[in-house]
Amino acid sequence: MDFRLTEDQAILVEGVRDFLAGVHGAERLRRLDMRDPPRSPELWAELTSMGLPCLLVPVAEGGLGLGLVEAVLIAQELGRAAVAEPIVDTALVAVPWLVARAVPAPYAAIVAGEARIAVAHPVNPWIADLDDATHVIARGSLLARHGDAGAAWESVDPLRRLFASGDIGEGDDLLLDLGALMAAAQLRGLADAMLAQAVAYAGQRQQFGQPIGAFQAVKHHLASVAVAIEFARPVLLRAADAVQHGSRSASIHVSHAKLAAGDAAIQAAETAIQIHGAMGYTYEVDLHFWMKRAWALAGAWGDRALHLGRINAAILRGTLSTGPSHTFV
Amino acid sequence: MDFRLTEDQAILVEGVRDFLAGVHGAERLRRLDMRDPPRSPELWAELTSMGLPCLLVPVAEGGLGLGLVEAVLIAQELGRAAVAEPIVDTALVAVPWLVARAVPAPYAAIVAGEARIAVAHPVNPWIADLDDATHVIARGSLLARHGDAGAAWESVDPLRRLFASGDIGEGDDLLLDLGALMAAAQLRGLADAMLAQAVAYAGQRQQFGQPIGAFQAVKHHLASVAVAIEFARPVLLRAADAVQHGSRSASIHVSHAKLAAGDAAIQAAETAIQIHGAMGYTYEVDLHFWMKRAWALAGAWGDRALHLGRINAAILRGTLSTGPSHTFV
Amino acid sequence: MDLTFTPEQQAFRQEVRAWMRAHVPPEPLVTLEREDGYHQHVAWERTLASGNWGMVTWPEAYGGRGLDLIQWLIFEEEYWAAGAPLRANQNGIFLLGPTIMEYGTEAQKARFLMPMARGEVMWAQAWSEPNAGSDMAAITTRAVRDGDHYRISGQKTWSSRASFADWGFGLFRTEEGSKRHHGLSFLLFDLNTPGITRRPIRQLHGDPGFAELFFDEVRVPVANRIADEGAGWNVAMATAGFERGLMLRSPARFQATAARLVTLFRKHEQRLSPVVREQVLAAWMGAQAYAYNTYAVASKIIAGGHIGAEASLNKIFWSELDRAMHRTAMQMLGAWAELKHFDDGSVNAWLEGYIFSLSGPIYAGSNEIQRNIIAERLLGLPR
Amino acid sequence: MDLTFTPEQQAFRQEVRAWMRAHVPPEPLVTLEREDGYHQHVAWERTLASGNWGMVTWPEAYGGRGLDLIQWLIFEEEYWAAGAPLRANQNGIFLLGPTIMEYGTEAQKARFLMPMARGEVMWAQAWSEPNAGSDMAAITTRAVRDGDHYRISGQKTWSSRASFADWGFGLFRTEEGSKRHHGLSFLLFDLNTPGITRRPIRQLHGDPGFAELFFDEVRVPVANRIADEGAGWNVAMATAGFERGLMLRSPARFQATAARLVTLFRKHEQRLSPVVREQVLAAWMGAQAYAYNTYAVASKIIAGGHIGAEASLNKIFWSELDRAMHRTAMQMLGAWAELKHFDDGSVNAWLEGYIFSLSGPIYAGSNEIQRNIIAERLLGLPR
Repeated sequence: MDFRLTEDQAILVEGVRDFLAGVHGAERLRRLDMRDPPRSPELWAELTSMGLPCLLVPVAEGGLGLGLVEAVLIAQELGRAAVAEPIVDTALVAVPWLVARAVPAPYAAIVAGEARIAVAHPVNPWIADLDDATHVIARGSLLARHGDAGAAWESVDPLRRLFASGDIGEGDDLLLDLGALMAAAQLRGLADAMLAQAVAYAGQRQQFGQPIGAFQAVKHHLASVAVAIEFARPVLLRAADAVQHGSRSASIHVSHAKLAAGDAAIQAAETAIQIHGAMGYTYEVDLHFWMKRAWALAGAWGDRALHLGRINAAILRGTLSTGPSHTFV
Repeated sequence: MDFRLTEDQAILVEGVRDFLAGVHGAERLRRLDMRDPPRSPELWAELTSMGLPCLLVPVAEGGLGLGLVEAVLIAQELGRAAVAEPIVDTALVAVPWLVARAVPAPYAAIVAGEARIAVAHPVNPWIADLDDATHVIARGSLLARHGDAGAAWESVDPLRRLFASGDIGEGDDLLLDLGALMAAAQLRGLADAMLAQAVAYAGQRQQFGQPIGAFQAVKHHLASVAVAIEFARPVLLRAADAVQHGSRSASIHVSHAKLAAGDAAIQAAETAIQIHGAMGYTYEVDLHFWMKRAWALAGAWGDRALHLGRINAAILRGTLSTGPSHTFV
Repeated sequence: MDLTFTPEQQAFRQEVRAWMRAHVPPEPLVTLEREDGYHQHVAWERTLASGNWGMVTWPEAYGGRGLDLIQWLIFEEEYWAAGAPLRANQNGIFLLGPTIMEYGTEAQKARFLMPMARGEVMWAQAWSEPNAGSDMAAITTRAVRDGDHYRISGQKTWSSRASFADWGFGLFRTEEGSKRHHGLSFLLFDLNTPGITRRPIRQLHGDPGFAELFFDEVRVPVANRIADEGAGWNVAMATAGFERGLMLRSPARFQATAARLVTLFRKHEQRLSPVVREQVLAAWMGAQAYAYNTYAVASKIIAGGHIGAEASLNKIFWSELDRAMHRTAMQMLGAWAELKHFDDGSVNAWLEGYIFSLSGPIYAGSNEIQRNIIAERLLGLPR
Repeated sequence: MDLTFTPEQQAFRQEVRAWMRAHVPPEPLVTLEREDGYHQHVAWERTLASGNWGMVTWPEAYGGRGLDLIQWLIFEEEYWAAGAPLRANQNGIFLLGPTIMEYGTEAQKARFLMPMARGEVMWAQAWSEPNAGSDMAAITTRAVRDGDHYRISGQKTWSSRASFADWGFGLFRTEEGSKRHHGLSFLLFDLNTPGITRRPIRQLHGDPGFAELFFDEVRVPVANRIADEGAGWNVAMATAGFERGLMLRSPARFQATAARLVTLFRKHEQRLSPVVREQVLAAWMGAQAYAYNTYAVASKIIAGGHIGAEASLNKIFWSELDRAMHRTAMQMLGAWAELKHFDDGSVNAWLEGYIFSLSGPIYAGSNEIQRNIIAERLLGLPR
């Protein structure tokens, strides 16, 4: 029992964080927002050169063969940087699903950044980034994408690309768990970034002759957000570990993670905009990119009702043991 | 349409408030707490001399013939003063029920303070002040009380006197509404008193070189309580009016009042003890009398589940019209 | 206490209901924050004015109906029950109109009120500056007296409606070197005066609606000053009092939201139950409580009473209620919440509403300021 | 990251489980806050000590088992899963014991630690004074040096266990005229020393447990001072750090509460559904999250890491979780909530637990203080 990250994990996270801070700051988001569609082949190439697509690809297939704990750590960083390119779906949702289900997959193309896999699941009425995908996971299979994806649906998040999902049949539970887990991880990263933005703004914005961050009300709002974010962290890691090891209760822990991270992100967004005042209500500051992603991901891959429903079934119907001796059941 | 109190109502409330502030301060509560049972014939005589038992008794029967709006105003004051004598049940629950149901009743004895009516309803597992009652309302009738009330159950509130209710048959809906309405009114009075105590303490207790009430966190906690209390007021009055006029939707409004006042009282209690710090956790200050009454009344005469259930049935099942044109349905 | 409506009030309700049924546009208008939508909303203001429904609480002499606050509440209930549009003229009706009536000269009343009532001149407010948001007394934009004009230089921001409106009003520092709330004057200005540059501010939802206003030696006649030179702070406080107070947000609007939330819940109940139910019930309860409270305050004001710091209780209640209701709707919509349109092509008004609701606890005095006011002025806690 | 237990850890869990099954009293003890209950709890401490389960994290030399924090968590899980009693010795185990180990002389360790581990000497803490609660540096009770003794005069309050315990520890002002956190010393004293008057403070639930301590020229040997004269503040901060930190409230206790809440919900589900369900699920989630977090922090500390201001995050989380869980239970119990006993005669532990939970956000540094610490030290907001 050791709940710490390994040194390798810590180095990986730091590397990705530094890399993204360099190539994917708010200026980049603003530039992407100007494009139609808001995607950038250069950015994709940069993410590929950083090695993100190959993280979970098996070593035998030319990847790093990392696991889901590493995946959520990376997804957190992608959330922190508000990356919207379809890297999460391809590298952190599709790949581990393909590996787990032993579906033959174009790993070489994935590693090279040439394959992009969109993921369909009936829990979402849309498929993200379908237009640009080379493949799509639907009906339990990996299919080459062909035909027209249709017009993109308009999301509140200007960097999201959503397309009608059509008839995609039944859902795959592992795919739902992977999608929800990576959404949760991004949500926690988003929350942490919004907290940091609010703290920075509060330290600088002057009202009544002092920085507003010196007012106790502002301090306490931000401290409450910090508590929510802190306690979502081990839930996320524990869920990743459970899915990785095929634990019978993995879905419950994924739902727990989605709720903890999603609620933290919504609280962080509402607090951050309150502290930014009217400024947060505009494009003048960068906060809106993070808030919108949080609103989107909070509802994606299963909303509160779905995830609470899964926990309800396990806890109140008694299919999962509760109590002090069952921390890691 | 005029939502103001009449001048008579305002004078009545003020008179009762002043009277209770005089005879029923915290010192009296402490003295009652020393007695076994914690009841005082002198206090009952004082309440009778103030005319409280006769408020709702019909004029033809020697009373003042007042209505339920006046009753909730008085019940609020009895809550504010944390009066535990069985005056609410006798004068504000039993009497209006007897009048509405046209049950022959010993009004002369009530007016004289000689009759005390305990009220049984299956929503409560206990009957308050049964031992000392001359009559009891149960099974839709007014019965002379006889026999032994048994041992009192121990409540967290040292001034409450509760007895096993036994088999009392089906409940009477009007009786439930009256009981819940008067509990709600007392809860709002209790909340307001706790807010006042916390404000007074915060203004006087010094920490870090200033009164703790100068800290913004303390201010904001108390302001939030003030909002909850303020907005429970018209709900209470509107519910009283609805029951008084036999409105078809009266029960819904009573449930709304019980929830609004009950939640305000619990919030006020938790905030007040937080502001009192360790002092609020003791008998050294008076707060505990009010908190305990709030905990008791929050669960009495229908708990949150029951009242939310009634509103749920009306609003989500569509038996009550909602929307802007239906404010007073 | 009498919670019944008189036959006259009931008849009035029927009159409003009938007129709205005949005139409210069958399709929702485009958002007021976009130019096309703005013009649709201005056209609606003129339609309202054609039926004399624009300024129902104003005296008849200024283009109103002279209704009391209970009638106003009835009007609002029927207005929102009919699904009528947002009011482009809100700044005029509730902020500037009452201010001119209270502080304006007869000439100013004659000049400004009728065109406002008829929806011919639309008004923007210009309170805030980049360094004067919650702390409004930190205003620095100056207006220097120059004969029968002022020359204004500086910058205003968060100016609602200023992207498209005709005129603006705000506070300016007319006494050089004055501090805080001294030396400020309340001025009205044509937004098309030379020297004014409007820079629309893109809001969360991507549309403008707010603007920044840059003033470069803008000449504004002294005749456009409301009340005395240097008396601007008191005038503005009265105006802000109207804003925070009773009429900024009529309860009917929240009751309409709560009713829509009930409908949304019923539609999704099978999927949602049981976790969102209590929040929906709380929405109905909150909107009703706000309505009752407004009737109670209206009754008090009609009888000659005043509201002071109680307005802060009100502001907190409605703004937090509104945000909670829309947050609940977003939770119910789940994966649909982020979409601007549903699959039937209809606008996701819940998303727009949630975004708008986030401004509630910020504007018109942030809820932090309101809680300070409650604590210090109503409860008497030390400053 | 490895979230599995080693075979040794699993074997240890079985060992604890078996011992607890054999020794935990079948009936709940009377509350620790009453004299009879206190003695029952002290007897339980001695039973624990007989199995060497009293101080599992202490070094073996001082009567412990030298377990690491993961083993401690396993121990706590089995302890609470078995329904074992509250720990009368909490002050000794987690506050004073570690302080003496870190700052005490060899003589002090030899004298005080073993009797503490064996449950022979029970300790009360004496931090607060009437005017020094959250603001602990405002301490005024003085200890004047007189040869090889101090003479203590003044008053302490909210002294937990002091009504019945044997010895006490606290901070005293040893330098006359010193201010704030300067000039304080950390002293141990026999509660039966002449000149000490204990006045039990009646708590909410009617029982004592806290006491006020009045000191009238009480002679305490200099040998009872921990660390240097004047160094008391730093020693106390370290002690308070233990208190706020990891070990004050083991997660197992909250997991046990959450599990009881699930059982309570199931029992009343027909009546309660659907309004309380989400709160019950939130209780399970919160208790689990707290457990995971504690395992994570324990892993960090075992590897040589430290916790600083993060302890404040912890304090807020568990105290607000505990209050919320008990508030939910009170709501579920409805008209039974106020009763001290249910109709089957069993104690209403939810009521006692709710009352106790109200002290959580107050003691060991109020949650307002904790939020200040988080904002200033973790987030770096201006003071």
